[in-house]
Amino acid sequence: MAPVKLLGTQGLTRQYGGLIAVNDVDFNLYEDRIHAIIGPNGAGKTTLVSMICGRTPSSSGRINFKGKDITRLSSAKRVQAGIVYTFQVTSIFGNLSCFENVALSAQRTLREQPEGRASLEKWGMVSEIEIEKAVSKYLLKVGLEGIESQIASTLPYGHQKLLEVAMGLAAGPELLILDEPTQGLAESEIDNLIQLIRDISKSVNVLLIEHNMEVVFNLAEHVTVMDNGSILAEGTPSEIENNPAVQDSYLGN
Amino acid sequence: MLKINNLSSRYAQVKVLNKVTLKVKEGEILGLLGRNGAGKSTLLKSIMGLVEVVSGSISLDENILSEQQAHNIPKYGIGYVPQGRRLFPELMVEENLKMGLLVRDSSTDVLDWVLSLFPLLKSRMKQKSGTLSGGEQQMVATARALCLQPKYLLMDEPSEGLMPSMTETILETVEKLKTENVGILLVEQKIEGTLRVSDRIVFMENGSISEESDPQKLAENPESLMKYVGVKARY
Amino acid sequence: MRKNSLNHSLLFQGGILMLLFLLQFILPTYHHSSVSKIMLLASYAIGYNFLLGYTGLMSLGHAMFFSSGMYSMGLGIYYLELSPLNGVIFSASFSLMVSLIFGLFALRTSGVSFLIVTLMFGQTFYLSILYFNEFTFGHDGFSLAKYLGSFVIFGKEYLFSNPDIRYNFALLLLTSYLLITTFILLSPVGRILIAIRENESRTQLLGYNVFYYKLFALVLSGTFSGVAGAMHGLLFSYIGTTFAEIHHSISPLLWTLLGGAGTVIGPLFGTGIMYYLIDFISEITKNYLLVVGIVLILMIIWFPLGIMGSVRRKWLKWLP
Amino acid sequence: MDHEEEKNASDVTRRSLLGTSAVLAGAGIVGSQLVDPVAKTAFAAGSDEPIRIGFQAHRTGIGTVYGKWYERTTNAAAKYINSIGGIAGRPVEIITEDDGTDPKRGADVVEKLATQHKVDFVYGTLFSHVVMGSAPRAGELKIPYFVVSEGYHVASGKLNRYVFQPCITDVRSQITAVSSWIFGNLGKNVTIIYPDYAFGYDHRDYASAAAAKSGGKIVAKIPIPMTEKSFTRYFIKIPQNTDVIYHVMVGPGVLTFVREMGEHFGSSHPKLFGFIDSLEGVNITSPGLGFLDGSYFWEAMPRYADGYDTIGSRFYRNAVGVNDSGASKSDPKDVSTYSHMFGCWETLFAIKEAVEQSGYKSKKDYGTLIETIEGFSFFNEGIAHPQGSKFFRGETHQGYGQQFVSQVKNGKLNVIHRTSISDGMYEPETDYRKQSL
Amino acid sequence: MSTWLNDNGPLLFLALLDGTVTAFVLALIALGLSLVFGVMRIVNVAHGELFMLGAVLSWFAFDLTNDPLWGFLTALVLAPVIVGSIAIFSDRFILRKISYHPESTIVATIGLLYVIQQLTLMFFGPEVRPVEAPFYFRIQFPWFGYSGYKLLVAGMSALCLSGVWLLMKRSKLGLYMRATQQDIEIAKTFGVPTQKIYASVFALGGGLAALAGVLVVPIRQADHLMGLEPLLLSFIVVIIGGLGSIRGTIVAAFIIGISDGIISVFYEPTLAKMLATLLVAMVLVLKPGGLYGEDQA
Repeated sequence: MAPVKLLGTQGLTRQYGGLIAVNDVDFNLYEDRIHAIIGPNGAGKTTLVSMICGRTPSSSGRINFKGKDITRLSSAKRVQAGIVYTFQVTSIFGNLSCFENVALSAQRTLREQPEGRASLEKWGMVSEIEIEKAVSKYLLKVGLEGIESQIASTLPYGHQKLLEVAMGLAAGPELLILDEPTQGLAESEIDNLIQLIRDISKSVNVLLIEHNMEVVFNLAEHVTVMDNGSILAEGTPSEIENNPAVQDSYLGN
Repeated sequence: MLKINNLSSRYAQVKVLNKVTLKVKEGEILGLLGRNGAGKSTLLKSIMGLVEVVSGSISLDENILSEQQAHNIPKYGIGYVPQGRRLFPELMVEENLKMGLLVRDSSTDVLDWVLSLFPLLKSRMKQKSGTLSGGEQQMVATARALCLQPKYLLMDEPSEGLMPSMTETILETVEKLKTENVGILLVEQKIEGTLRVSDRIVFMENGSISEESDPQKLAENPESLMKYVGVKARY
Repeated sequence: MRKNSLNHSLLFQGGILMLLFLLQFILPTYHHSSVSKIMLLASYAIGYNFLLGYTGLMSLGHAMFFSSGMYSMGLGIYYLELSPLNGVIFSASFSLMVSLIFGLFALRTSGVSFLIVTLMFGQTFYLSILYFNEFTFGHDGFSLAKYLGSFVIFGKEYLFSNPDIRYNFALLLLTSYLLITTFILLSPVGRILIAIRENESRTQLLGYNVFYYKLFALVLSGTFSGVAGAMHGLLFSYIGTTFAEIHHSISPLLWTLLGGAGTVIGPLFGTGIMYYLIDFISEITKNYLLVVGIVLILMIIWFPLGIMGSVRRKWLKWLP
Repeated sequence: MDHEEEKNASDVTRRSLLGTSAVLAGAGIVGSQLVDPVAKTAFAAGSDEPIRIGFQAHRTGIGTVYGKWYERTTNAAAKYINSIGGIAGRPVEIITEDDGTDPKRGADVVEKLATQHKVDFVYGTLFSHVVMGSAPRAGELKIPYFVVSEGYHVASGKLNRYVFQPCITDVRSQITAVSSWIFGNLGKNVTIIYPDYAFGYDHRDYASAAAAKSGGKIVAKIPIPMTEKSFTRYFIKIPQNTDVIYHVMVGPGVLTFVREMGEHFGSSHPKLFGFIDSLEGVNITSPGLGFLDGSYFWEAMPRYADGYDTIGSRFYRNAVGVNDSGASKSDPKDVSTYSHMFGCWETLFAIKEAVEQSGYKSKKDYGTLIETIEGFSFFNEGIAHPQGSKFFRGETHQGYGQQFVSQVKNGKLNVIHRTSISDGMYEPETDYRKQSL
Repeated sequence: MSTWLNDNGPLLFLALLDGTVTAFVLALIALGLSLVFGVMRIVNVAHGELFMLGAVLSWFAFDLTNDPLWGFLTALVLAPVIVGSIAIFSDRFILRKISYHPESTIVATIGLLYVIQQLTLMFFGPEVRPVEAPFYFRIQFPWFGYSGYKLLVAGMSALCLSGVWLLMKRSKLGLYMRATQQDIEIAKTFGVPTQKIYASVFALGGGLAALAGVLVVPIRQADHLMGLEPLLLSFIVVIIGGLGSIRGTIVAAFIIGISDGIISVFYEPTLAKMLATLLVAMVLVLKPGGLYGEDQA
């Protein structure tokens, strides 16, 4: 069966003053495989996915998701459509408890799913009990059970990243974009995260932006390499590993 | 000699450096490698006085920099090329360079020398620096730091987001500076170039120095690179 | 866990409200009346805080909402011969409409621009009261006393100017505002509002259309302020431009920041302290504003989060 | 003119004549007590509980200049009243609270004075919006509230039975009195420049009414917002055929107003008639006021001593500490608000008369006291009423006195005309006596 | 058209003339606020009081010397210095203590506003004080006369504006201020004593407000309550003009000055103020970042 295209961009460009961060990029992503974007710092990876999830407006070009043009949709609408982004540097609500962080994300999904409505259905509201259940579920999934009442900013860095992933999952994604999830994690934490991502990818499409080659080659089924705002190469991990152009860009010539 | 002794520092409440000890001699190029978030940039910022030092010290020859206010540190001859270039975007190129010249009241000869290193900038002097291309911005950032006639230059990912040819220009400049006896602390992602120009390599992980090596040894024995940076070098 | 917070805060607020209820039996006449007024003004500040404290939007135009409620009630009673109850309902719908229209424009801006736009709209409203002075009685304002009849509760006849009526109506208003805000804030909607205050763009990226929530907060805040204004007019029977001036917009800002922005109960403390501070000091010296100024500066240096904000940080973590 | 009005008008004439003669005789209810002031300094034994009078003062806000002089006058009057035996043998105690020239605070102050300081009466405020804000509270608290505001709010029936303005003529009456003089003596085509708020509207409306009566014409009405700092752009709207500019500018802008008017017109300009409110507290010789030389002003009480030299006015001027040119004796640069502040002095004496005649002892006698005042019909010129005799209307709670027209010459105001009380009379529009107590 | 011009020509001319003078004065008052706002990113609510202090000090100088010219010259030197020192003091002991936090700064400067206003009332009294202009002459146009000093004020204001522009563009201090505004952290790494720069900006802002007060007082008089209106107007000018942009400040001052002049000549003044206020609000609604500011997304 031919892979189903989930997301595509045509001629996507972003310019800041004299800088062209992303230059005329055609990027395609297919369902049911972990896709990774790699490239050196400043290659335009984050700018590209920022445009995909609507954080950054594009200077020109178009974006399609599930066959619909989403170029003009607000970032909120894109999240509702299923594109969920987790941040490179943690962007949790630091002053709120972990419960609140995940609940914020979960309650919207529950509202849209009939089983979450329970008793308060006629108010279009979600019962707090349903939210609590969902929060526990997602925290358990990322291995952070029992930290509900802790203030998020007081968590260790690695746990903040996991909390961010939990928030992403709770938002009910069809496409989960993980921007450098392993950044700043210790070796042992990275191993757990790889397991987690693999687990997530069973039910959700994952787009991974990563520096750590080990992680990428370990997880990704398809890799896109970016450099200088453009796509340098695409292919399976082994194709990429043996591509001399990639080697050049990544290691200097 | 730029000495960092047992330095711990923090951002807000989070500790980011843990007992770092490091020395850089005049005219020496020290390459600092490690994953994103390992603490390389924080180390440079700590030297510049931008991050709160909890314990330990930073000294230059007999002067203890860690006791100084941030704005006095460059006056000892420390130039900083920050990550992401961070020019003053609304200022003209000329004015950005002037910011460097003013630190130690450098003469116009210095400007001439700097412009001889980056001749392209001569035609850009009156342009607002925010409108330059990435490569040109990196030249300005480097030139701006050189204008204060640094004894030591701290460079944070100067090749980030640049085309290979531009990266090459930067590395050439670094090598030229070495001949002028400037000590350089270089944080880089592009491993090969770093190995090529550095006299010594230091790896960082989780806010600490984890290993010191020299480029030759690394070339023969690339496991450390794999371990700390996560790439396979092509040797 | 939310239930926990809800229970705690209901207990805490219930305690304070009970205390206020009991106070009326022991307060001397003057303080009895002062506390009535403080409760009314604090209700206004609670409305203000709903916008500032929970969505982080600082307004300098709330006098517009307060006076739109007050004037619509007063002019409604005067010209349309509305009953006081209908007057309040009329004012609630009027201020709701004013804040909705205003919000659709002003919420295109944020930060300092929002501050200025609110200021400008507030001034426009103030000037329009002056301009249509033949209809609004202009700068002098007018007294409702003559047009307010008595009303009957449990077979007893009361006037709005009756001190007990004043006290208990003000207490009722305060109670309902406290309960409504507490319930909203501890509901899913409140969670989103707080999220907007903490990090607007992140909230947007959780799939919420931030604009609608901000508009909701603004309209609720405006309507609360408007009804507080209407009640002020009803209970204290004077309606005038002094309630539409910029000073009357600055006041709730100060009360809220002093009491603790983003705490439900904070504005009550802020209002009470400021009111009595001015009252006491103006007796001692005519230069009371000097003392008020110094106190403001010292308070903000020592308690940057406001009184209840600091209390929450140190002791009562569950405070909504 | 219907029968009743006719009767009223003739009444007034008779009374104002009486008043004028009283000036000469120095007689009258209060005057009689002045024969031997020292004899009554000892207060009657057993009743030394003071009469407490709450003074609502503009200590801050835009009314501060007036407030300062109102306070000085009040204290001087209280001191003098105490020196002659107080009120009904009881000493007077003045309790002052600042209303910030703000209606909100004003209402609170009335309440504080009544319930916290437990005063017998509240009195003193000037700015009309403060009166509007405060009066309802006085009505609710059922405490007599004596205002010294010259607003038309008391006589118009907007307030309540507890509010009195016995000793300062309201603005409607002032305008009515002087307008006919303007149309008769200065010219028929008048342009009126007035502040764009309540006080100004009274001028606009009643001057128009007076114009209609005296065959004059208001050729333009130019309102100016209170906050305006520059006036140049308004002068260009003055029509060419204007004979007289009638101006009322209350507020800080007045000197600028006058100077810019001078700049606009140069040497040839219409005649000027102004209300002294603009120049209250301001030295006539201030820089930029030269343009006013030769122009006319309404004064309620002549600032310069030679304009109205009676025993009463001389005594009053001395007691408050004002020199012959209307400035503070201790600081000649500090010019008083002479056309308004006499109201404080006189009102305290009106309270004294009311208390003494009604036999007021405590708050339970408020009813009798109010009915007694409503029965008053005039106050005699003398030390108690240095501005002149007043006709008092019980139904409107408002007093009416004579007005002065002065001309500026050589940096001084010279009285050239004095109106009689009847010039300023109008039909009463309300009867507070019908309200319950 | 031509008859309309015949009838309204003088009105239009006056509106433009008066509007221009207003605009220059407004630009000068707003300039200090704009600098503080731009470089330090804080709102100084006490800015109007610093303007008022300038005017009041000018009256003191006039009263003391009893000579318009000498008083004016004395005030021209002393007022900015005194007010600048007050600003430095406030920066050191208030603003630095609250780390220039935007909301706290608003409360603290409201406190400062009360303190300055009340101290002025205590020492200066409630009276409105006139100050004689140092030079006085009247210009006669065919239809009306106009104050020469007003035109002089416009001229001096233009001079001050160019002075500040030169300071910002040509001097080391100006360069440091602009650098601090754009990236305070990197400015530190180039030896800019940012703490001192903040103090100087605050002092310069206060000094300019005081200078405006001295220049304006002969056409407006001095009293302790005169600070509020210019504060509100400067606010508007600064926001409309865009953060910290001198050019924006001047353009916005002209928009407001001229539109106020024209609207209030042709409409009823209170209506005019209403329309002008609404106009300004709508400009911001349509262009939230101001005319020359960074657009907020």
